Amino acid sequence: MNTRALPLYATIAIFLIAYLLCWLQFPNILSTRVIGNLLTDNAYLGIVAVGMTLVILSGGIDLSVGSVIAFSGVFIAVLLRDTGLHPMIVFVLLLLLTTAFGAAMGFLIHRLMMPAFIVTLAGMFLARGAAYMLTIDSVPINDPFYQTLQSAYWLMPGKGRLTLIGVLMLLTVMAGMVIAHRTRFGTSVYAMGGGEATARLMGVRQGRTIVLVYAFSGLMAGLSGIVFSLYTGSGYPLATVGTELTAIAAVVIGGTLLTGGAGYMFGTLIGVLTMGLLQTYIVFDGTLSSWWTKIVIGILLLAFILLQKGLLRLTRGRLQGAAS
Amino acid sequence: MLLTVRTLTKAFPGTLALDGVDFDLAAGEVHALLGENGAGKSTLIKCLTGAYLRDGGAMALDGQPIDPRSTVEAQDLGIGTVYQEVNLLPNLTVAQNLMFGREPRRWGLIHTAALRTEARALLTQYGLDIDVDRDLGSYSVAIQQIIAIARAAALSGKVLILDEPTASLDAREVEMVFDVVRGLRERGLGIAFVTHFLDQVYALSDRITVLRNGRKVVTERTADLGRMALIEHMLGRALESEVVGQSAEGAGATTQPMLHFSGTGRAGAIEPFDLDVGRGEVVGLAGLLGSGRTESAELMFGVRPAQTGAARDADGPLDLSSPRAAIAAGFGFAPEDRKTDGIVADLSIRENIILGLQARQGWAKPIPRSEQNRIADDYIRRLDIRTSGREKPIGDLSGGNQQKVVLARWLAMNPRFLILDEPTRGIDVGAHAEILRLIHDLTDAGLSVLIISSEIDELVAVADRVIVVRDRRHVAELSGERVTADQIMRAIAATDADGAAA
Amino acid sequence: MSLLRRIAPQLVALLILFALVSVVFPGFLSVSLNDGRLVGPVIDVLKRGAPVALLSIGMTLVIATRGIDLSVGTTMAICGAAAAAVIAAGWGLPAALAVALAAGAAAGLWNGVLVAIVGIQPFVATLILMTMGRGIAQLITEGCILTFSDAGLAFFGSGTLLGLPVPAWLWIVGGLGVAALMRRTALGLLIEAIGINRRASALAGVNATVLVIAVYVAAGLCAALAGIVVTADIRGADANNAGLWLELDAILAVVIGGNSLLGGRFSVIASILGAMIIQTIDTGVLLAGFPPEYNLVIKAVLVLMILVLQSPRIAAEWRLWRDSQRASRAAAERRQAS
Amino acid sequence: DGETIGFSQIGSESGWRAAETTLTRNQAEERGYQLQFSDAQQKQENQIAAIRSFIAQGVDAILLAPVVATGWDSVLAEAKEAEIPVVLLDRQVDSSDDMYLTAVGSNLVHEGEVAGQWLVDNVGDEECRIVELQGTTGSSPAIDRKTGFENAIKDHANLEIVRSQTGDFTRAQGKEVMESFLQAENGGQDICALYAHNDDMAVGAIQAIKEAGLKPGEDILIVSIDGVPDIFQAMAAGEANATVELTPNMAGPAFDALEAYWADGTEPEKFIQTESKLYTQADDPAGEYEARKGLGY
Ligand SMILES: Nc1ncnc2c1ncn2[C@@H]1O[C@H](COP(=O)(O)OP(=O)(O)OP(=O)(O)O)[C@@H](O)[C@H]1O
Ligand SMILES: Nc1ncnc2c1ncn2[C@@H]1O[C@H](COP(=O)(O)OP(=O)(O)OP(=O)(O)O)[C@@H](O)[C@H]1O
Ligand SMILES: [Mg+2]
Ligand SMILES: [Mg+2]
Repeated sequence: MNTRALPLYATIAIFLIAYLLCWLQFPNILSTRVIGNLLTDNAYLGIVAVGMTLVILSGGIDLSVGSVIAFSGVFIAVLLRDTGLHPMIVFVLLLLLTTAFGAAMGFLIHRLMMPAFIVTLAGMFLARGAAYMLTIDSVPINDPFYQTLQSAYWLMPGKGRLTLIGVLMLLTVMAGMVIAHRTRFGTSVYAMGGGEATARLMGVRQGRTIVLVYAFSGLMAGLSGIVFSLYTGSGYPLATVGTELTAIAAVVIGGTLLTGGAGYMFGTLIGVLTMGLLQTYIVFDGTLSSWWTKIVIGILLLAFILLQKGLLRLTRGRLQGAAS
Repeated sequence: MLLTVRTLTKAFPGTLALDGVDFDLAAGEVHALLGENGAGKSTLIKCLTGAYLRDGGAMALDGQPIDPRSTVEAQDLGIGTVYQEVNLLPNLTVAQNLMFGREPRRWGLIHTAALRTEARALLTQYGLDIDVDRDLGSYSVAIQQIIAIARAAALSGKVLILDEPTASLDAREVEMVFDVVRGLRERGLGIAFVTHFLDQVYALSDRITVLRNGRKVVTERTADLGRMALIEHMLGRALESEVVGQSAEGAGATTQPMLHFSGTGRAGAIEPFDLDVGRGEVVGLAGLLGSGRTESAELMFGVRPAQTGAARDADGPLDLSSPRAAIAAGFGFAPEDRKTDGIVADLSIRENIILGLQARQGWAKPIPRSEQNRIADDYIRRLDIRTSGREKPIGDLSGGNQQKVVLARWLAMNPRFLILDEPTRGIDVGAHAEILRLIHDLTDAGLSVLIISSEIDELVAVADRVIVVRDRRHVAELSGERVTADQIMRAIAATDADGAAA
Repeated sequence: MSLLRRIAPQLVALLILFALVSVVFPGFLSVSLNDGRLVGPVIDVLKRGAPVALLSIGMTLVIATRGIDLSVGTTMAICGAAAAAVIAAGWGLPAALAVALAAGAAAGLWNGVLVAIVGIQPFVATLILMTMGRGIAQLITEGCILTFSDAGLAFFGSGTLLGLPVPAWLWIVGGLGVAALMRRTALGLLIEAIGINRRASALAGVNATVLVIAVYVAAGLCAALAGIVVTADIRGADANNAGLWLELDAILAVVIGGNSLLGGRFSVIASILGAMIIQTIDTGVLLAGFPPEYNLVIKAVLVLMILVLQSPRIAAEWRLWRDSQRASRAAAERRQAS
Repeated sequence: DGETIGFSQIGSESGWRAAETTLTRNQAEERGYQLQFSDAQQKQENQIAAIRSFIAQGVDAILLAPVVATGWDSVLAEAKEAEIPVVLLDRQVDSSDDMYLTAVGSNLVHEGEVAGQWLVDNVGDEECRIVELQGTTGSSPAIDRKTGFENAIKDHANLEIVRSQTGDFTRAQGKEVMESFLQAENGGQDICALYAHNDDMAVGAIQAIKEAGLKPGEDILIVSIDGVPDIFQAMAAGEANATVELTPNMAGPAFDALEAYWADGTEPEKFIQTESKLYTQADDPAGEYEARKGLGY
């Protein structure tokens, strides 16, 4: 067995156990309704986390995504309100814009050797500021095509809905898996995360890889912005504050190392679903005050990470014991 | 000529690393590139492959001028390289490392099955049968080194450059690498080869180029260049005495016991062993790669605390549960992987040398700056560390000089028991002799040393007693007359049955 | 002298900003003495910049060990709430300060243990407290603003000492004190060594675990001071908003101060200057009277420009170019001579 | 009786919000409902997810304090489909009004107008330079309260907003921004009145004014919105002039409407507007402070 996949297995195991525990307390939580909700409600998070995973694998970080999602929503809403463009055209424009924005950040990071944390922090201010400059109001989207997309879902048995955006999220994760694990670009990303100097000597086209990684993250943030605007049917410049941190937490829970170079795309999906499960559990419980909600989320996060660490240590020890 | 380099110049802040160097490489030759630590060998190679941008000079491959601006371009030109320090990526699998950048693809995606087979096929040429789907980092330095060579050789259509490829290999593996290099020479490749082992130079190379202080001193056919002449070219002076076969006299019997380890062991790392070390004694640990020598040292220094056994000296039991505890007990440990475990790259030479001293004194009692300068200058002089000054970041030193600084850190702490894991790896002949002489001086003053080395000659030269480690067990002990290369070799190679008899 | 060279970029950036703000708000540099206390926009910068400046002191140390502390903002809220609660309970000022500092130290200890002993990555470990901490602070205040009227505690927010606002004194004295502590003892060297290569430092006998915990505790203490300042300033503990997103400003200050996020070499003084740069931008934007929609964009653009100008690449390329020029000239001369 | 009611609250960003939560809990307890409380931490996505979870759990009714006006169509439709009545609290949404049972709240624009009107009535014909502390940029109270205030003063040329910045609804920012206003307006000499989008910012600004050596309430008139206890204390001390109350008891009317609906299917009015009552120094601020102290503000 390859020890590099252990964090992934640990993550999956803990997710399943957690789900089981929730189910014991609230049998309703296993309904297709909740499962459908889990996918739909976390679709935007899952998509943006795919981009974040790649960034983190490369040894970087992207703090701008939350703001970019908000910007995307506002951009779409304002354009649909003020111009007669078809939503699909607006989508394309938006994705071009956010991809270019990501690429520009990647360029700064590479060319000026500035830390990603700071460049994307400035990007975070910039994107939200740009959203404000478009409008400070929340803008509804009333396009008929939008309504079609929003109401596209497959009714699962048990009244659960498998929505378009939920499916889109799953597809994005699959695409992410292919890119990360099955392309030369993906291998380069892992290489960068393993050590920049070494990667360069091994022949990674460093500049290209960094720019592409952040461009990809920008693309995913844009896509996530589209999904978010489908989800809420509006654009709001104050939306998704702090989503970058949630996404990072999901990626880390999914077993990806923040230092880069190790992790799996699939783990990120589990990480996102875990965050969703956490949220659902707290709503189902319904007795926590505002402050206890925060404290409990923190405690559960910690418990999760400790469990993961413990499980890893245990299996590693086992394996080593067996080997010698 | 396959590859020609003319008046190559490269400067770093404060150093002129290459100063108008000429270098030629013919097809079908092995060309040894020699010189002291810091002479500029690695820099020359990095300029060749575009890892550094040169300041001046011209290069041509097959008569065509080339100007690689990145290592990728060099690879595309058919120049494969194994660099001195940076090897491969520990977080990728062996197969990914081997095939990086030229993975077999199907429908635009990496064809994993083919990747695996090709990688395995490559490695069998080197007699290595390992799981190529495991992370490279889970293998020993030696195996990683062979994988790096395999990768570079596969990449090199025309030129293969090896910067100290054999530094962490033992005799058997060195021979394996040489076979491959000879094979590539047959196929008409030009091979440039850096090493500090003169035996290997004579065993393998056709021509020699010597660098000194960033300038080319001589290029000569190996057959025409005697060993002593070569050393003189490298050092710019004659070596007073090359430490070869100068066995330690007056061994064992007279030393008074100082340390006593009994039943020290750890599951999965090394089986419990007993070891006595006398005052002023040099104990050598010999064994193949991965036999458990480093593990033995780590247990003794508390890097990984021992699970069983105890250590004691004349005054009673010793606490060796952590490096700090071991240091408090008067131990010192120069680890084998200087890059990750030894140097603190951005700190200056001075700071690196006094780091251990300062840590022992505690943060509240800073060593006065004048004292720091004195200590640093003293060791720079005594170990002949080649640098433009004590304030230079250690990361900018050449590999061998970094090793000397790490040694200096421990010597400055004046320990009573010093563990040296491959202390002379990557160190040039001159400094090599210097360090071995230093060990002699120190032991005369009462210091005890445990030395781990893959160079059996080196062990024979300095050790009073040699412990042979095999399969994570201490299997034999040789002392006095029996410390000879032959005996050690035999003990290492013995199977378990006759190992017990030895 | 070397200190001056180290902080020169920050000083220059600050001066340029002063000039810029003076253009949009001409009275920016005017300072007057008003019954024993200095008043003027610049004095406001010194005072308003105090929380971020204080945070950046601790953050510099944490970052020097290759860590990061995202929880300082919420730690501020906890400590402020604790101080206000103690005052409200009538235990008096010394107890309030002691409890607030103890709470900050405890928060730092929690982070430090998670990072140094449990081995959780700093970003994640402190993210946990960042999430949880605000809940803890709200638990203390029960979600409302816990007001108090104790003049002693308020002194830390709006008092004046020798003409300068007390918050300014806090960071000036704190910053110089910590900087001196780092450089007069071996702490600075040991922290840098850990940040550059923790494994090698530990093998050389540096007590890395204890030191790493210590820097997080220091960050917690700085956050406690900052929390006391903001609580004292509004005479009330606002658990919901105190210190919100200030951790990002503090990290930004450290980076503007020219410190590497990868750990190692650090300068506390430069970080503090970074904090002042950020505050000058903030105050300048307020004084200029642009519509608030533009605040973020202006800040982002200015910060980016400062960072680009300071970027190591630009400096390195210039140095490389200069050195290679020198070298080739020297080589040419030598060749001519021989 | 014993109905389960899901309550999706925005978060706990202010004392007013905490009071609303407390009152809702108290009301539910009094009436014997089981309240499923969910704190969305200022995020619409969390609110939507919470409502979906409520639906999945099969609650009997949902209370929603929406963080923003837009974007509720699909989740409200889902609730409607599941035949769960939704009552909106304190803020409106832009969905069509057959998607929810009713909305309880005040008219945010109206609040701004009441505040503006007070200033118009009290300044008379004198020249008055006003500074404004806005709420969080982009939030609907900030936008509407600004609009309402501007409506009220637009016909009075002597009233002019000279500076307007966001104070993020917080006391600390209110103080900091007010300090810069004072600096920019000749040490505050040129400012005649302050309009703050909430009381917290006003309380912060009052401190700034005092520290600048001016008398809040006299040198600078202060009018704000919400009616939290601390502003009544300031009014009692003569440091604030007027506030427009926004009652945190939204749940009471909401539960009344729900009970009527459950009893005989009575459709309530689509908007149950709470009173936006103006309080001035003449309205026994000390007494009002005492009355509000224990409500969890
Ligand atoms: N990145 C760098 N920055 C500054 N100086 C450097 C750098 N790399 C090398 N040098 C300097 O250039 C000189 C040549 O170093 P180089 O690594 O080429 O030596 P070498 O011959 O490979 O030595 P060794 O045998 O020890 O590996 C040394 O003085 C070294 O200090
Ligand atoms: N042939 C091998 N196959 C797989 N793993 C190996 C092999 N050789 C060594 N290793 C691994 O590499 C690690 C290094 O072993 P260790 O440090 O004990 O070697 P050593 O005797 O000190 O040799 P050296 O220091 O010369 O590398 C061990 O964890 C071991 O499991
Ligand atoms: Mg070298
Ligand atoms: Mg070893």
